[in-house]
Amino acid sequence: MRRFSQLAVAVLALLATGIIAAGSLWLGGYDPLVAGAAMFQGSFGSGTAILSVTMVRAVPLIVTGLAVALAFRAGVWNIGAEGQLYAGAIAAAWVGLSWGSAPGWFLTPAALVAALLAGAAWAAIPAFMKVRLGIGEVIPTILMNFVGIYLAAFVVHGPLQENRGVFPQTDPISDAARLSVLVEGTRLHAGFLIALLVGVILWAGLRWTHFGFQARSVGASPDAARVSGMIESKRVLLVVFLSSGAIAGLAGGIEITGVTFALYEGLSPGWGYTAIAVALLAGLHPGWVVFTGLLFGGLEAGAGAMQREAGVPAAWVSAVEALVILFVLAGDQIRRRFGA
Amino acid sequence: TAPENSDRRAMGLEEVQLRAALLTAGPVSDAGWYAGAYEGLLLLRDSLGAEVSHQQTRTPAEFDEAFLSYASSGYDLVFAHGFEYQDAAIRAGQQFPNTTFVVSGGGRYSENVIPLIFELEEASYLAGMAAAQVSESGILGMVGGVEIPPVQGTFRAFEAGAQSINPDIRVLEAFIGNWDDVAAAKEAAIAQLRNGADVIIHNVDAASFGVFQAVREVVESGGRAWALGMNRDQNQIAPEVILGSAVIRIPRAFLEIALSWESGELGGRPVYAGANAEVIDFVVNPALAHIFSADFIATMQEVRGRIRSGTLEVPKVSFIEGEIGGS
Amino acid sequence: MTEVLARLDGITRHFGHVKALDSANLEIHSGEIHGILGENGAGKTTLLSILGGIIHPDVGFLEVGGSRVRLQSARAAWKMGIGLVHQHFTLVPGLSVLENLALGRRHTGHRWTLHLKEIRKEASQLGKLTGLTVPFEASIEELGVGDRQRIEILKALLRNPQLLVLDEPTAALAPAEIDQLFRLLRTLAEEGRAVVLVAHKLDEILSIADRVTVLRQGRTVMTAVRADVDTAILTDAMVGSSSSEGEAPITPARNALPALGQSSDGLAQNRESGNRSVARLKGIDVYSPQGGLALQDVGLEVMSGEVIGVAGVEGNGQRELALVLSGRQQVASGKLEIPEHVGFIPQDRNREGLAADFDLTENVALALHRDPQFRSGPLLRWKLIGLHAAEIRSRFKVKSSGVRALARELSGGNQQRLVVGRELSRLPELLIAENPTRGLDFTATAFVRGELKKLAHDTAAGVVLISTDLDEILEVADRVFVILRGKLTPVPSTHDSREAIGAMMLGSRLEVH
Amino acid sequence: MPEVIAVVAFLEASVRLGIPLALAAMGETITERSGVINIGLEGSLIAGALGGALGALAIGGAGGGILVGALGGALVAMIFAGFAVGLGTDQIITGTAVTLGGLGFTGAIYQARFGTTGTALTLPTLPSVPIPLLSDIPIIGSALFNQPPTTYFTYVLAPVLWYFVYRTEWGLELRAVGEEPDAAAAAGVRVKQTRFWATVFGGTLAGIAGAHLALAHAGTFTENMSAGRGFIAIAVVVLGRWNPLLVLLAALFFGSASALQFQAQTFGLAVPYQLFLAFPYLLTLLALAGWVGKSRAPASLALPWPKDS
Ligand SMILES: Nc1ncnc2c1ncn2[C@@H]1O[C@H](COP(=O)(O)OP(=O)(O)OP(=O)(O)O)[C@@H](O)[C@H]1O
Ligand SMILES: Nc1ncnc2c1ncn2[C@@H]1O[C@H](COP(=O)(O)OP(=O)(O)OP(=O)(O)O)[C@@H](O)[C@H]1O
Ligand SMILES: [Mg+2]
Ligand SMILES: [Mg+2]
Repeated sequence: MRRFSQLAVAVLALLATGIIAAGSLWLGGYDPLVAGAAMFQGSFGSGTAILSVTMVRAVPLIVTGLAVALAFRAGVWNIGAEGQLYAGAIAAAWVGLSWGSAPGWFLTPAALVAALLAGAAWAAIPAFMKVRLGIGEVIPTILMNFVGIYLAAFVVHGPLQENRGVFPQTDPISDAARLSVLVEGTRLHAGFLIALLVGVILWAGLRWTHFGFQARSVGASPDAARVSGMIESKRVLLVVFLSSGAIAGLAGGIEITGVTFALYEGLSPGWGYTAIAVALLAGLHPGWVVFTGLLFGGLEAGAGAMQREAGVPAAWVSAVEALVILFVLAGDQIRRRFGA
Repeated sequence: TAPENSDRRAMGLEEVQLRAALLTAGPVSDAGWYAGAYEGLLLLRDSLGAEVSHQQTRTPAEFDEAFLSYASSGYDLVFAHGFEYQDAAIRAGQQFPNTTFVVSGGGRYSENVIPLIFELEEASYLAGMAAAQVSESGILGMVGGVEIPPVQGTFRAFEAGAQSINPDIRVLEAFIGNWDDVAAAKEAAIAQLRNGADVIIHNVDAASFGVFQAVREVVESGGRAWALGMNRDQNQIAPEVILGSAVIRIPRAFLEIALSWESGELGGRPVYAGANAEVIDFVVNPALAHIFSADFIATMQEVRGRIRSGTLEVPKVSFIEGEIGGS
Repeated sequence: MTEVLARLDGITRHFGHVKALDSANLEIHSGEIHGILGENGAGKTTLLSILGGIIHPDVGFLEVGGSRVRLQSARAAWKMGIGLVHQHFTLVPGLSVLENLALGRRHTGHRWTLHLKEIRKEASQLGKLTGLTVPFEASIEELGVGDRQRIEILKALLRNPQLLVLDEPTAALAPAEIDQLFRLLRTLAEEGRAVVLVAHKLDEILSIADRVTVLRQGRTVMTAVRADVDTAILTDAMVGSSSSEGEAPITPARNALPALGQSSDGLAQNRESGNRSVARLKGIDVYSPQGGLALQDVGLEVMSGEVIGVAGVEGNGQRELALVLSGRQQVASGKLEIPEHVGFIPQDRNREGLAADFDLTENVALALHRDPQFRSGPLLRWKLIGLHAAEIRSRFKVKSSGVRALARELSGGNQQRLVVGRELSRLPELLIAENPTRGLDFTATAFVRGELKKLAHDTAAGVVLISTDLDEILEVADRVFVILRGKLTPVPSTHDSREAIGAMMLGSRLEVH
Repeated sequence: MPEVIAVVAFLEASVRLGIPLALAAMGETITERSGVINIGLEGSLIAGALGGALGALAIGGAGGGILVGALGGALVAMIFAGFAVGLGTDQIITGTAVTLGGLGFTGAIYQARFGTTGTALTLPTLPSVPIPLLSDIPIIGSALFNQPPTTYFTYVLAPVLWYFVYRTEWGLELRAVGEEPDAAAAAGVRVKQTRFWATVFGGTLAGIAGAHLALAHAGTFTENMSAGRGFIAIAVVVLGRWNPLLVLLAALFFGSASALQFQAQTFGLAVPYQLFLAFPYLLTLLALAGWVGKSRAPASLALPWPKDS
């Protein structure tokens, strides 16, 4: 009985979000059907939309989502993927620029490795504060995000600014440093494969390996891990924290070498934060992160199309995006209630 | 409707209409820089019957995607209203020769990628003169969003204009790191006012309201301070404290670009929109015009004339590749 | 003769595919103490939780005072005068003891202060009356299970319930406390209230209950007046005369799987020799989290093949002793020699023994993952671990839907079986067991005690049994120590009588010649 | 003399920058104490700012604006709580959506009301009310006691909330629900109601904070004018260890770190301004490292209840 009424509420919430989304568009003078169609067309409606837009947008979300999922599985509340991403982007741009004459087989991996290392280094500060000083990681990671964003702003005005010294951006990295395009004629780049690879590694690592088990144990019950498992949780937490940072840094490196080819201020619209939603919606399961990342990527792609094709202003589009997320959440609750 | 249009072209039929798109990196409700561009887009629609579209982008990663979407669906003109679009515009320009990309404040050009340079320095110079004229403390303040060439340009010209009146004038400078945090802009302005500045100019967007509010509060509490508007005619926002505005008439610039596109003259070089084209101007607030002596107004007129005729060179931050910077 | 205070009728409740209750019935009369018996997983806690408003039945109904009620929450149950003391503690860790007592309790008067003084006064009065003394200012984290249990009972009593429902309250109490609690329950009953009591010790139930209900596999198989039953009848009812549904009682039969821990370093041979020293403590000092000395100059040598019993009232340093002996805690000073792998059965299975969201396999892996036998390179050999989990499950009769069931889905006793089974099956060289039979039904208790002895005597391991249950110590241990205020004192074999040790536990000096 | 002026200016700026953070963070403190983390605080903040603007214009006074702003913040929080508490959806995802939606809807309403290209709104502002005697104290007097009424409200609220959390039955239930909702429920506490209203209360204060930003500080409304303060407020809660009094101090600390940054830029030091902008965050990081003792979040923070739903 109770369960049924809960279900009814969830269904109601689902309908309400849909109606409010359509209603507010209509009130603003925009045709909800046209808007909806544009959203679908722009995200999953065509090969180009999927390959060139949705999947490209999904890459940073998937990679940072994986970083967050890994950390959260071990009970490391890394809210700092955003800052780690910036650190990775700075490092990748730096390598791509300063070794511009190196061959591609070396340069691209070098840039990505630099991004990994920089992301780990950025995570090292809050990791150290957690493990050594016992300071909860939530605030330090958030603070490091802001510092990372401003650091990127600083380097494009200072040490890494383009040669002419005019615009706050770096010069474009050399062609050799760029990730190759996966499907000719689209914008889909090899970063998507890297994202999948990271997903598979994490999935298998968490599931099958000894270290992955220790990490999950520390996340599932720190006390049981310490007492029954005799796991050195500090070491485990440190490794997970740094790996998570490294993966988030990789996301920044991929964005530089695969999409923008130069470092700008405001590179990320908050992927590191959206990543938390991506990871949680996936139940922190690396395999599902790929799908939820694509879902959010599609949502953003569709949002752009809604502005262009249906003439809906950005503000309305954000509102609709929000309602879509709530819609998905309500749907997820319904699924669980039916499942139970 | 995109294929329709290209079909028509392919079949040699007369083109139906101009299709123009606008990309902004912030909301067009800022009553400033982006709002001006949006008004320009609407002007093309209303006066040329153009079909228009707008997208607000958030990150560099979206630039390529937006250009690709517009160009591949047959848009003729894409206005990208910010220097940050230039690299993506160059990439898109190579891929889509039939579309012309206009980058406001851009730094590089090709046949179909056109930087649109607003020579706001001219008006800023005049604003600097006005500021120095009314300042009693000999200290001026400048509040900027992000330190980019257009902002540097206006600030350097403002300083030069002020020094032309009072060589000993001091200028304070602060950046808030974004364009629309009203509270932060207000704090920056207050800090400058507290340190003796009595005229504040800004180069931010919506955040400018914070600058005006700070100045207004000084006046309300019996102090003496002034503000200057930028990018748009902001004189009416706080008519009691804004001396005048360094104005860019963006719609006019857009319209001229569209017209020269239609006549086939657009392309291959940057477009400069300066005082001569009446796109840029310094507009004294009529409500406060009495502050300036007739002599000073005449001096400003004379300087304006000398700038237009080219006999007075205003410091500039040049951002076109290959050009030698001024200042 | 007496009026019916509450009645549960035809209650069925599923958890997923598990049928925890299967048209169970229970009738509670005012003025009675009603004992409930049943094996681990029989459905006792589920039934009581329905009375307490925590769990809602799928089918069936509840009557209180003659009218049907639907208890939507614990709050509703409290309002009906039903107070439930849970098997799993329901204290809030971040709050002090006093605040826990104050929580949710509508004190007469306004809510914009905490009335802590009044509650303290009432609680200490009640404490004097019942012997349930608790440290009011302490925070819950610092307390052991005994204190927690006392607080839970006190919390319920403070609300003056008409029907007091207690789920295994005696498991964590000292014998003297149990006596006092029973006296209190009797007083309540005499006032016309009713008490429902779950316990696994038959003699406890037989000594206090007026009527007894036995649950088996979710069904009520018997309700009888005390006078009509004895141990044999109750045992039969609980276990079932024939194991009709494949639930054979635990058999001590060894399984075909190779014993764990043997393959490693040829331990098995060494163990044959017997009478070696397995662990040695000398002059050990340990600080407690609160700062004082929890262990003071403790010395102990554990020999192979013996079970050492450590008796004591909870909170006298057992916890630290166990952690030190099992290599889980740094010592402040002293010399410590222990083997590399020590089996450990911690006192709090929920917090330290198991990860609630892990399944059985993963919980078994928690103890085995360091063993090279279960590793290949960086990988864990999940198949093998899974087999072991299945083996533990069947040998220790862990009632669950399978090895992929989550620990949180197990009944309390089954969780304990899992932890005990896991640690015993490793055949450790040294095993530290803190109250290993807490929450086990009597068959399982007997089985585990037997296994502890066997571990020591057959495999020449050293076993340290730390228990608040004197009977358990006397039954299992070869040598007995008493721990009091952080000091460990051997009990001379001449004095290992129940009374003598009991006195030592409470601190009376013993004349040793 | 100029030094004194600079110090006074700095202190005033600290209070101005700290107060909106303090209001939002104190509200979030109550919310988090109940075990709910409302990442959608930014949405309540911006709704409060727009509500403040619309209210002030419609009712014709800053006071009315504050009221409407509070309602706006509460409304957004109700939507969040409806999903996260009522339905038991994940709090972080729901909060992300609510922030996005809050920024979107306020933008849409603003554009619908004031035109697509916006209007430079000039709002009636809350005047500063000097407190006799106190405001005459040298140096700190005018900074602390010549402020708009909302600031005084914040000062008073901090000890009131402290008392509420630690010394009342409601506060006890609030803490219990945030630590161990199962145990609280077993003791007869209404977990969902507690969480719901704690969240709505937090949203209300965030709404007031937003209205304060629009009416007592900026004197206008613009899209996105909350500029991430909702997130910083959440950080301030942790810095203040979920204790309303410490949270007020933490907010003022953060405010002064930001104020220092503006002062420093004005002095024209040859340091890139981006590093100045990062300064408050670095300083907070250092403060955290030097902040002896560990703080502990409510044990059930961000966990839905009941667990199996
Ligand atoms: N063969 C096995 N026997 C016992 N336990 C296993 C076995 N294989 C895996 N496990 C453990 O059980 C856990 C849960 O298994 P499960 O198959 O659900 O993995 P998962 O990580 O949830 O991935 P997926 O959902 O894709 O299956 C594993 O992560 C592992 O710790
Ligand atoms: N939340 C749950 N999810 C799944 N199964 C459950 C859950 N709670 C109880 N069960 C199952 O219901 C059955 C009855 O459990 P219950 O806790 O009532 O047993 P019990 O008689 O109290 O046992 P014990 O003596 O061990 O405490 C068990 O098989 C148990 O696994
Ligand atoms: Mg699975
Ligand atoms: Mg039970």
